Amino acid sequence: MLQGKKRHMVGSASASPRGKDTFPKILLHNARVFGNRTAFREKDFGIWQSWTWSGVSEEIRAFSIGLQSLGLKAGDKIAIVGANRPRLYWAMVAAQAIGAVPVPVYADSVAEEMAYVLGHAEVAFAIVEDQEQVDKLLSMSDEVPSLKHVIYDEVRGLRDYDHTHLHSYASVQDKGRALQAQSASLKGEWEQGLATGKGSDIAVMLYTSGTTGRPKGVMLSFDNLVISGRNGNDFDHLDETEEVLAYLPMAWIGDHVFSLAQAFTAGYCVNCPESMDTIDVDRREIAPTYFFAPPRVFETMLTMIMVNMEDAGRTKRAMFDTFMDVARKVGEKILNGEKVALKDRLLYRLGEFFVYGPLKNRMGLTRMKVGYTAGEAIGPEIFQFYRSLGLNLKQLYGQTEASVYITLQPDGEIFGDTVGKPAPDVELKIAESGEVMYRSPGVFVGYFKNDEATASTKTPDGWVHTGDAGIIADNGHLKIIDRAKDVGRLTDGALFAPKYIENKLKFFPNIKEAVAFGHERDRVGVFVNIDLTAVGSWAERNNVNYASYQELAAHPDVYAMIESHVDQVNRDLAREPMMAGAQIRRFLILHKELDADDGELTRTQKVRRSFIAERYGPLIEALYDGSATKHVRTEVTYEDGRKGVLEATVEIRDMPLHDAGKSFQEAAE
Amino acid sequence: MNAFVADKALTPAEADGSGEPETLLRVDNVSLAFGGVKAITDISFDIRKGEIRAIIGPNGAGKTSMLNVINGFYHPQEGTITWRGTVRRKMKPYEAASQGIARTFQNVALFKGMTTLDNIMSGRSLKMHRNFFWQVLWRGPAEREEIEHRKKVEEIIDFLEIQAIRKTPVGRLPYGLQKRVELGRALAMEPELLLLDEPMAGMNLEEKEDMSRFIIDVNQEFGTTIALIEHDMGVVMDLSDRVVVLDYGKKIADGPPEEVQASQAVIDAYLGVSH
Amino acid sequence: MFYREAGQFKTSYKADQALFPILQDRIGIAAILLIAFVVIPAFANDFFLTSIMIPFLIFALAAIGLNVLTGYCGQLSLGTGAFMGVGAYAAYKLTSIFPDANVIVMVLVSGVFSAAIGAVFGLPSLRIKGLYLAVTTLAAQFFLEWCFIRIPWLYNYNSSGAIEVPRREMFGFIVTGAEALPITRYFVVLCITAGIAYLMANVLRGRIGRSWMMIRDMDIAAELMGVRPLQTKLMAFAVSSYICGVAGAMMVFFWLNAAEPSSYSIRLSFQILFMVILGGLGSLGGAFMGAAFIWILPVLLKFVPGALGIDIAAETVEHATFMIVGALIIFFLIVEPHGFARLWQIAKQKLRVWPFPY
Amino acid sequence: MLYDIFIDPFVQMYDMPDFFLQVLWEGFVAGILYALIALGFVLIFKASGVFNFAQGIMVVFAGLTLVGLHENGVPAYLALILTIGVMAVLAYGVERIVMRPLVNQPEIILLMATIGLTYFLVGFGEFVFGGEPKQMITEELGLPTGSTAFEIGERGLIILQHIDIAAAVIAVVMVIALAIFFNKTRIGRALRAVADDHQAALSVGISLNQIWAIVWFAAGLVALATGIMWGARSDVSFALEIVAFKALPVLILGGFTSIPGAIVGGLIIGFGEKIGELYWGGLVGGGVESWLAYIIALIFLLFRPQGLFGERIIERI
Repeated sequence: MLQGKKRHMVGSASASPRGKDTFPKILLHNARVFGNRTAFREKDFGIWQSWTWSGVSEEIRAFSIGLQSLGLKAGDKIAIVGANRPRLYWAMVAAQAIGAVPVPVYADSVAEEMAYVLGHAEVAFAIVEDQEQVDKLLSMSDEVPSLKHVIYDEVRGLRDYDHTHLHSYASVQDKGRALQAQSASLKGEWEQGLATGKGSDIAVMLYTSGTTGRPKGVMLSFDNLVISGRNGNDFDHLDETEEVLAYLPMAWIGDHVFSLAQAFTAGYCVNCPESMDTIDVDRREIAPTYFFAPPRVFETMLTMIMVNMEDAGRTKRAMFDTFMDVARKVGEKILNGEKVALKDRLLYRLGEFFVYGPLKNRMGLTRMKVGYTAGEAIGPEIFQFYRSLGLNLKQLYGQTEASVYITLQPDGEIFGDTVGKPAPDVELKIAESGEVMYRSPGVFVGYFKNDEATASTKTPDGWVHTGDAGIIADNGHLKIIDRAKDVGRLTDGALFAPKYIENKLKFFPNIKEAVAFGHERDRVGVFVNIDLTAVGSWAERNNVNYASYQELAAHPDVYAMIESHVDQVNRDLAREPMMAGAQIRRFLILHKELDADDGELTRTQKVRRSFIAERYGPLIEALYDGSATKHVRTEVTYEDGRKGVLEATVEIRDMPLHDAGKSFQEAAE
Repeated sequence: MNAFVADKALTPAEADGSGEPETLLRVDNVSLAFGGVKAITDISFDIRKGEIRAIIGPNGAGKTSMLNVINGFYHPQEGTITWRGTVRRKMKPYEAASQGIARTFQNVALFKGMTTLDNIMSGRSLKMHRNFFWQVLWRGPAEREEIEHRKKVEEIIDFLEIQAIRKTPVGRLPYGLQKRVELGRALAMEPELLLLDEPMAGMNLEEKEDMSRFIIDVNQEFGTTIALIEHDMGVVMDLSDRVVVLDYGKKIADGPPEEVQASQAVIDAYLGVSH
Repeated sequence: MFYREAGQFKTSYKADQALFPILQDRIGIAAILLIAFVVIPAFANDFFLTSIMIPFLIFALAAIGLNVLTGYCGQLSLGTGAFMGVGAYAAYKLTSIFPDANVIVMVLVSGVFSAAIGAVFGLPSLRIKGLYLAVTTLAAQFFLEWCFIRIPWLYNYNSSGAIEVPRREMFGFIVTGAEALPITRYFVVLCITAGIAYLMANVLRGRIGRSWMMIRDMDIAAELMGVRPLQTKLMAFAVSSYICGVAGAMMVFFWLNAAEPSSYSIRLSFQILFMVILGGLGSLGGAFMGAAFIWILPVLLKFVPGALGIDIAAETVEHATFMIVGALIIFFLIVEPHGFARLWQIAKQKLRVWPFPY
Repeated sequence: MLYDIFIDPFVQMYDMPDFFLQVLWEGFVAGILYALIALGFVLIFKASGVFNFAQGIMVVFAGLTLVGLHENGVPAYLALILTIGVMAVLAYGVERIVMRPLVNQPEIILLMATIGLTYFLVGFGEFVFGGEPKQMITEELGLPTGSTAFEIGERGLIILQHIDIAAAVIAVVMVIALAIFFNKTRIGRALRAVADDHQAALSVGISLNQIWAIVWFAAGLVALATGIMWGARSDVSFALEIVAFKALPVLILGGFTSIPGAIVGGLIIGFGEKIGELYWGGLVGGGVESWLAYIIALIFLLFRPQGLFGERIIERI
C-alpha cells in the first residue's frame, strides 16, 4: 500500500528543484546561501540568543552525528517533547539527516495519551525539554518498551539521575563534535548520508488529536512539506527576511509548517519565546512579519484590549471609540485598496497615529506583513477589528492530512464567512454528501499502522475527505458549514448545523464555548460556556460579586446577558433560508468551564461533542423534558491531577422564535 | 528500561564519600547580651559542609541574634566562632561576605530603589574589581566585566524562574517574589555558607513549597551549605538534615529532625510550658 | 504613543545595558544635543547665553555633583556651596601660579582640591547619619566660607577681597576674562558639563554606582554583602565634591568673571539642593530639569512685570520671586516628592503603554 | 605658638577675671537665645518628626512683623497681640497647607519643605515690610533698657545689659511654662504621647492635625519671644538668618527631642564660641564665631552620635 502511495507521489516530487527536496539538504543549501543570516533566536538569559544558518547547520550536524553514535538508525522514530525551542527543531532535522522520523507530541498531554502515542509510534529515542518531561517518560517506560534513550535539554534537577540511558543534549552534541574532530572524513560521510534522502521519504509523523477515538499518526513526506511550504511562501511572497514567533505546540501541523517547512524553504528566522508567560512581551520585542494564530489567540488579545480600554481615562476612551468607528468605516476598504473619501483617509491617518499604530505596537504586530488564522471559524467582528487596524489578517482552511494548505484568502478577497480559494496546486470538489474533498501535492502518505483509516480517508486517486460539509460560492470561495458527520436534521426535517450555530454564539466575547444539540430531535438546545475574562471584568464594572466560576455562571444578570445574545443569534438564523428552521429553543449556562484535562476539549481546544453529550446526559434530558432547573454532579480533574466532584443546580431558559418574514422586516428597518 | 529510574539524590556531604563530613563552622559556648539583656547564653553547635542546618525556636528565642553573631554583625561577649578550622577574630560585618557567608533577612532587606536585576547584580559587588577610572570610561574592561557578571546573574534569574520580573523595581513586587529575589541576591555571592532568616515567613502554602524546592535545589545544584531559621516546624523538618532548637537564648536540643521532634524539651517549648 | 518599541529586541547584553536602550530615547537625546550644540549657538543672543544657558549648565553640573552624594549615596549635604567655592579658589590660585597652563585643564584640576576637602568632611559620615550629618556639613560650609575671607593668600591679598578671573586664550580664542565672548564660554561650559554628565552616567550604571545605591537603600544589608561603608561613602563625597568644585570654578571663570566669598554662601548650597530635590533624587536628567526650573524661573519672573508693562521696584520683584519660588517648591514637593524626573518617568510610561492605562 | 594656644589664654583669664566674667555672661546670654531657637525646633520635631528649618526665620519673621506693624502706627501692645495672631495663622496655615499633604514623606522631603517655607517667609516678610534693617521697639514694649555696672575687686568692672537679664528671665519663664504645659495640660500630655508613638496619641482622642497646629503655634510664640530679645540686642533683619542656623549645632549637642538638651546645648555653644572667639580667635584672624559652634558639635558628634540626651541606638536587622 505504502508503495502505491509513493508511486503516486513521484509526479509531484519533481516539482522541487534537485538537491533541495529534504530539509537536511535545504539546511546545507541555506548554510551556503544565507550563511550569516539569523536562522533561529531564543529569548534566554534575558537576551535573544541567535544562531546563523551556518551555525545552525553545524549544531545540527554535531547533534545528528551524536545521535548516530548512540545508535539511531534510518527508519527509527524519535519523539520530540517540549515547548518550542531551537534545539528541539534542530533535533527533528538532525534525525531526518540520518533517515529517522521525528514524532513531535503535545508536551502538555496527559500521561496515558502520550504513552499511547509513543507506544503506537514505537519511538526509539526521545528528545525532551526538561526534568518534568523526563519524569513523565520514565513513568511510562513500561508502556513504551521500544524507547532506548532519552535526551534532555535542561540539565536542572537531573544531575543525580542514572545516566546510562539518559543524556543531556549538550553531551550528545559534544560527542558528535568529538567524533568529527577525530575523523576529518566524518563530516563528508554525514553529508553524503543525508544526500541519499529522497523527497518521497517520510519526513515527520504528526498525531492528530482526533475529535473522536484514538489519535492517528499522519505520515508526511518531505515532498508534502517542502512543496506546500514553497507554495505557501510564493502565495504570500515570503522570503528570508521574515520573522516568525514559534509559540504554538510543535506537534501541531500549523507550527510544523510555519516554523520549519516554510522557515527552511524561505530561509527566514524563527524566534522562540523565553517562557509561556512572557509570550506577549516576546512577541512585542520581535514584532513578527508573518504571524499565525488560532482564533482564540486573537479573541484573547481583543478581550485584553477591550478590558484595558474600559479602565482607561474618559478622554482616551472617547478617542479610542471615535477612531475605532473611523476604522470600522474605512479601515478595511483602505486595506483592500478601494477608493475612500479624502476626509476619511486623513481621519484614518490621524487614527493610525493616535490609536491603530499604538495598538499594533502593544500587540507586537507593527511589522506584520501577513497573518493567518485557522483551525476554527473566527468571529467576523474580531476578524474585521484586526483588519480595520490595517493588519493584513487572512483566513485559511487546512488539515494535517493536507500539510495545512487547502484554501487561502488571497489579498484583497477577504470575506468574513468564507475560507478563501484553493491554495496553489490544490484541486477542490464537493462530494454529493456535501463533504469537501481535495487533492494536492501536500496530501499525506497515510496513517501509520492504520491502513483502513487511510483507505477511508483517501481515495486511490488521491482525493481526501475533509470530513467538513461546505459549499463553493459563486466567487469561487469555499464556505464551511460544519463537520460533515455533525450536520444533521431536526425531526421536522429542518437542516441542523451545530458548529454553525455554535460559532455564531461564540462570536460574542462573553461566550467562550457553545455546544448545540438537535440532530433527530424536535428542537435545538444549547449549552453555553461563559468567558471568564470578559464576563468577569463585566461583573467587576457592574460590581456583581461572585466567589466562583460556577456562581458567576448561575448569576441571573449573566443569564439575562446571554439570553440577549442567544436571541440575536436566532434573529440572524431567521434571516438565512437554509438555517431559519434550526433556531435555538432552549439554552443553559454550564456550571463549569469545558476543559481539556477533563477530556471535554481536544488539545487544540475543539469541543468533543459526543463525549460531552454522554458526560452531561442529564442536562441534555433537561433541555428537552422542559424542566426549568436541573441538579447535577460532575467529576472534575484539577491541574495537579486530583479528582473532585462539582455539584450545581443549572437553570434552563426558553427562547422565543423569530419567523423568517418578520426578521427580514427588522433587517430592513 | 527500569535502569532509568533515578537513585535517591545524595547530599553533597554524603556524595564526597569522605566518611566524617568536614565541619564548616563551629560555635563554642557563645553568649551575647545587649546592655543587661541576655540574648544568647552559652550556645555551642556546628554546621557541616553541604548540609541544611536549621535553627528553630519560639519567638524571642535568640535565633536572629545567633545568625547575626555568625556573620559578624554582633560580637559575642563570650565564646568563640571557628570558621573552616580557624578561630575567628573580631571582624567587621563586611568581612563575612569576603569569607563566603551570605544571608537573607527576616523582613526583606532588598534595595528598594533598584530593579530585580540590579539587586541580584549587587550580590556580585565583591567579585567585581574594575576601579573608578575604568568605570568612568565604561567601554572596554568595565563593560566586559559587567557583562560577564550579568551572565552569572541571568543564570540565577533563570534558576529562580523570575525572568518575567527582571526589570521591575523590587518595591512593586509581591512579598513572596521579594523573598525570592533576596535569595537570588544572596546566591549571586556564590557563598559557601548561606544563612536564611525565616525564608518562608508570611508566605502562603504554595509560595512555601516553591521556596523549599529552591532551597533544596540550591543545596544540591551548587552544594551550598545552608543554615536557616524558621519557626514553622513542619517546613524545617522535611527540609533540614540537622536541627538546633533554641529557647530563651539557650540550646534545648540538637540533632536530626525526627530526634528533635521527639524531644520533650522541644515539645514543651513549643507548647509554651512555663519556665 | 511615540514609543513604538515593537521590533526592538536585544541580542547582546552590551545592547541591553546601553545608556538608552530604547530607540526613541536615543533619537530624543540626539535631538537635544543637536539643539544644544547647533541650534542655540546659531540663534541665541548674548543675553540668553550669559544669563540663562551658561548659569543653567553650570548649576546643572553642580546639581549632578550633589545628586551623586545625596541622590545616589543617600548622604544629605548642605555644604555644596562651600565645595564649589573651594573649586573656584583653587582654580584661581592655580591660574595665578601657573599663568601659562591651559585654563580649562586648570579648572578640571581644581576639582581635585575640592574632592580632597570633600572627602575630609565626609569622614564623619561613617558614624553620623541623616539630618545629623546634614548639620555637620554646615560646619564645612561656614568653616570654608570663613577661610575664603580670612586667608588673604587665597585671593592674592587684593584689596577687594574678591577674585578676578585673568584673561586667558586658547587656540586664539579668549576663553576667560571680561572680553571672552559668551559663545566661547557657552561652548566650553557645554562641553565640560555634557562630558562629565556622560562619564557619571557610566559610573552610576556600574559597580560603583550600585554600591552607592546599596548604601542609600539599605546600608546594613549593603555592608553584610561586602560593601565597605567608609570607602564607599568617602568616594561618593570625593566624586561629588570634585564635580561641584569644577562647577564652582566654571561659575567664576566662565560666568561671573569675579567672585567673593558670599557667592558661595549657604544660599547657594540650598539653591543646588533644591535643584536636586525638585529635579528628582537619583536622576541625572532630573538634575538638568531641576536646574532649569530653579534658575530660569526667577529670571523669567524678573521680566514678567516688565513684559506686562507694570513697573515695580527691582527689590520688590526680588522679594516676590523669593516668595513664589518658596511656594512653588512646597507645591512641587506636595504634588510629586520624587521630582520632575519621576513626572517624566510617569509620562514616558504612559506613552509606552498608550492607549492603555497600564 | 604653643604658648599662645595653651598657656596665654588662661593667663589672661586669670589676670582679668572681670573680663572673663563679662565674656561668660555674653556667652550665657547668647546661649540662652540659641537655646530658645533650638526649643522651637525641638517642640516641632518631638510632635511631628519634622526638622523645622524655618524656625530661625520664624524668629526674624515674628520680630519683623511686630516692628513692621508698629511702624505702620499700630500701638506696641496691640502690635504684639496682632503678631501673636499672625503666628497662629502661620501655624494653622503651615499645618494645613504643608504638613498635612506631606505626612509620611521621607524626612528629607519634609526638611526641604521647611526650607521652602524659609524662602517663602523671607520673601513675604521683605515684600510686606521692606528689606532694610529695623529697630526693635524695646521701650514701647516696656522692656528694660540701659545697663548696670558691677565693681569687682579693685579695678574690675562688669556691665550687664538689662535687656539681657530680661532675656534670661523670660527664657527661664518660658521653659517653665512649657514644662507645665507638657506635664499638666491634657494637650501637653497628648503631645508627649505623639512624640512616643502616633497611635497612642490618636487613642488619646486628639487628631494629629490639631496637635501639629498647636506645636507650630507654640514654636511661633517661642520664635516671637526670641525675636524680641534678639532684635533688642542687634536690629531686626534677615541677616539674623545666619545666626539662626546656630540653633542646629545646639540641637546636635542636645539631641533633637530633648528640651533640657536644647538649653544645655545652647549654653555650651554660647560659652564655647564666645570664649573661643575672644581668647583663641585672634590667633587665626578672628571671626571664628561663624563656624566654631559647628566644629564643636561635629567633634562632639563623633563621640556621641545620638547627642547629649538621646539614648543609644542599637542597630537591628
